[in-house]
Amino acid sequence: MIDKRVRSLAEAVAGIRDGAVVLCGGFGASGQPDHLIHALIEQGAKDLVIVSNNAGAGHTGLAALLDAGRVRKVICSYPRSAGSVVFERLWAAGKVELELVPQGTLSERMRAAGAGLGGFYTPAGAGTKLAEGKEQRVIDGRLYVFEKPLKGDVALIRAERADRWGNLVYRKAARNFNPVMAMAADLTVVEVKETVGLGALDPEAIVTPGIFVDRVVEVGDPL
Amino acid sequence: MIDKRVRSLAEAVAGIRDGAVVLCGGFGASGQPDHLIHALIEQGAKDLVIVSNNAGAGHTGLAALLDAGRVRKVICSYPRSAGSVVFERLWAAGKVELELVPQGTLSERMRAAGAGLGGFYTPAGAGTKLAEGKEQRVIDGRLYVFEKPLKGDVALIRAERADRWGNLVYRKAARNFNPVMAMAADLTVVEVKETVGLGALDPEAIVTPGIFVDRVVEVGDPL
Amino acid sequence: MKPLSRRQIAWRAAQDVADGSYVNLGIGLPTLVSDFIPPGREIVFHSENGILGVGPAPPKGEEDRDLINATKQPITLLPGGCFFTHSDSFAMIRGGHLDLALLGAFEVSERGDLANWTTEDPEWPPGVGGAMDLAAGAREVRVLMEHTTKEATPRLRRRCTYPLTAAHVVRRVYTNLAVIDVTDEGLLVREIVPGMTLADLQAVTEPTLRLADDWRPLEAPAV
Amino acid sequence: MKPLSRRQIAWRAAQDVADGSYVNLGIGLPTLVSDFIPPGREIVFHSENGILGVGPAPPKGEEDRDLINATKQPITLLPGGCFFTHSDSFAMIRGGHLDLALLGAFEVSERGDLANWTTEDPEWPPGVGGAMDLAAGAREVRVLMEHTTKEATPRLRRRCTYPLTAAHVVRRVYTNLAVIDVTDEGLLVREIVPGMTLADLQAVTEPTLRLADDWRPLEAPAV
Repeated sequence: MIDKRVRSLAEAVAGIRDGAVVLCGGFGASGQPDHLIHALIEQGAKDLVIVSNNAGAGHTGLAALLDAGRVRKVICSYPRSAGSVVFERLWAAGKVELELVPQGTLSERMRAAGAGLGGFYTPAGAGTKLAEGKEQRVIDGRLYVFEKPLKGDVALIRAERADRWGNLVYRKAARNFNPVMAMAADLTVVEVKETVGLGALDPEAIVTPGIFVDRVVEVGDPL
Repeated sequence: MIDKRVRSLAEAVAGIRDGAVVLCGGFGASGQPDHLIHALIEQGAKDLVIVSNNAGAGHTGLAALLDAGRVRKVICSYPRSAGSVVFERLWAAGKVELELVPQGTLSERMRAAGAGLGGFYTPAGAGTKLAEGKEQRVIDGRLYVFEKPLKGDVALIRAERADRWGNLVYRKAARNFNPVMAMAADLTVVEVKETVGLGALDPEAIVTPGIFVDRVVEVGDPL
Repeated sequence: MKPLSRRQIAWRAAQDVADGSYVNLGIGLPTLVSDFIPPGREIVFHSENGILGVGPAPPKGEEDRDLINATKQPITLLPGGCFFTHSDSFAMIRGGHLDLALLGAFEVSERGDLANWTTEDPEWPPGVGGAMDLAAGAREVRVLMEHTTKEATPRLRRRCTYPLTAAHVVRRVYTNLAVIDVTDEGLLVREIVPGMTLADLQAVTEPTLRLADDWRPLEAPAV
Repeated sequence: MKPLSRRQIAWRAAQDVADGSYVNLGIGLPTLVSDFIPPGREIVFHSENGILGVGPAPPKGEEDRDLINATKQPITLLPGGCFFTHSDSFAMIRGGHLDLALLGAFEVSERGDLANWTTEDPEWPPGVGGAMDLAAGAREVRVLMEHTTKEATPRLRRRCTYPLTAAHVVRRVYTNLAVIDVTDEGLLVREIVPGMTLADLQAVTEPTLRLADDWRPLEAPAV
């Protein structure tokens, strides 16, 4: 019997260790798993490496996690957002490390981890400062930079609906990084608006097959 | 105004040149664009390179194209199928070339072409005869083989429904290679069971966004 | 001495498939395994053509050309099952998301090397399908095969005589005569059909066999 | 001499967007372009967070947190629009499927080099977002920017002073003073605001400008 539903947010984030690489879904606030992030703050893990497109805004979600001093490093494409203040302050003070990755490379590095590939060549960033120290290669007349897989110890993601097998559908553009992160972590934890019965999701419209999911917690609307 | 619908199969396959690399969707008969393939036989292009998972069965579809002597080379993972006879005969007689590619590598090479990547490292086939002559590399203690993008001049695919923007949904496991081939060709031609009005397809359940599609022809049921 | 039938080999392999696991069944003999999963276990079967949740064969007359497994036989979809593209299917395979792949083989070596894609017959085209991806990517690979060829040549070899699918991947082999584990110290016989001695088994096996201390008779019901 | 307003720069760029094209609008100034597409043209706007078919901003009070553009402003979805993952979104971008990317910039060089991701300000974290992917992958890249900084420093440079986003990619630049093409022979002024001479424009531009034989006045309606 497969039942990936857990009963509490505490159970959902149990076992996340200090120093863990945590993939956090969302593009800005949309699709960001704020319930899980706040549960992670409660849970207490520290020295975290956060992989996310942005680095939080205001004082909730990732910004709250940063503000609580739990994050050693952020790997993202765009740390600034409208209303972001915490990351800027910590970064300028040298209190958090930043690895800046082009957005498509960020997504593709996680896909490579999830898909069992050893790395890939992308034209994005080739020849620029962000490619310094990386292997670069001309393939069929064009310059590419070699990028390695980026795997998470944990992925925290948000979806709209899930069944007990962990099949997921998303809401509009809240999909964004969530499906690729689900593939790319040893432990994938999902907060969902609601859970539904097995077979209730259209098999042709499931976006994340349950094979990529470990824990599902029902939380209702976003924070 | 965007309207990718064309009125005839002849119009759908117009302009495919001798020597073209033609990606053909389907896994066995499921999702194979037989209407388009038969139109291609009518159209007359020859010396074709066919990329498909299988190499046809019986005497329709790819088998008919092969039988008509139009195919110089087949790039596939598994040329034999239940009921396949034509490819075996031509291959044993030295009349068609075979490039055998592991199924996941076949799919991934096309995805790389469609996604603008210069190539990738896969563990599948590393150290085997199929990796001979290819770059191999140990990454994080594991042996990988470098595989390059595989781009089509044309993709012939089958979907269930399309709108005039070329958005596509598929039927059950007939999806298979069709979406990745749609991404990977200069000209993507789709046969569909039916066309529907713009906005009739659920924006969260569209599998192939129209940006990957050039021509749509309504043909009803498969041959 | 009574060798197992092909269906009994599949039955025996099915007994070891853990509840809740994600399993790919290779073409041929392994596809029979799903018929023999012990009641009460919920297994999610993966088919390389883009299906999770493969169910039993449909009743005669209810076959659907778009519901087929890797062998292209008709199947059904269980509630909770879903469809996805070949890209995603092989991301699951290569990315280590499958708990188990049960594969057929021409030969297995005492080091766990697998040969199952070509006999280098000049009259018969080779076919690799998803075998190299499965062998490289599944968390565990087990093989189902007849202990010898029709000509009584051992299929368990010191070194494979056919080109490899992958090196060092097979962990357990189910044959019509025995259940054998591949260990760092070579082949270890776990089960052997009643009436057969280790010496009898050794006579049809190339590498040296050892008998497990806790070996048992290999018995299967009439299935 | 009357420089264009920011909205007028966007208006001018919008006039050149061809009917039926797939277009990505970078964050900031370029996002205004969609407001000024001439009637009768059907353009599919792409947003990096996984949307094709971006429509106008919603009426006040009807904003949806899961319908946002790259700048994280509220948008709507047109009929025919759809949602997809970041992986697919950047496959579109890098894979050459977008006809046009309209981007903002800090600087553009006379060779078409683009700098728009960092000013290397130690107090202000850099952000690359999707800029390097768009610059590398879109079929055509055009830039919208003020002709000079607030301190009257030219943004059109012989060589960019800031780290590059990509080399040799910008084909046309729309500023508040001129429309300028990047050609193999350097910068070619196509349009210039009435009352300004080439010498006036040259005075606020670092590289040498040439005036096109068929140059026109740069005029925009009040928008």
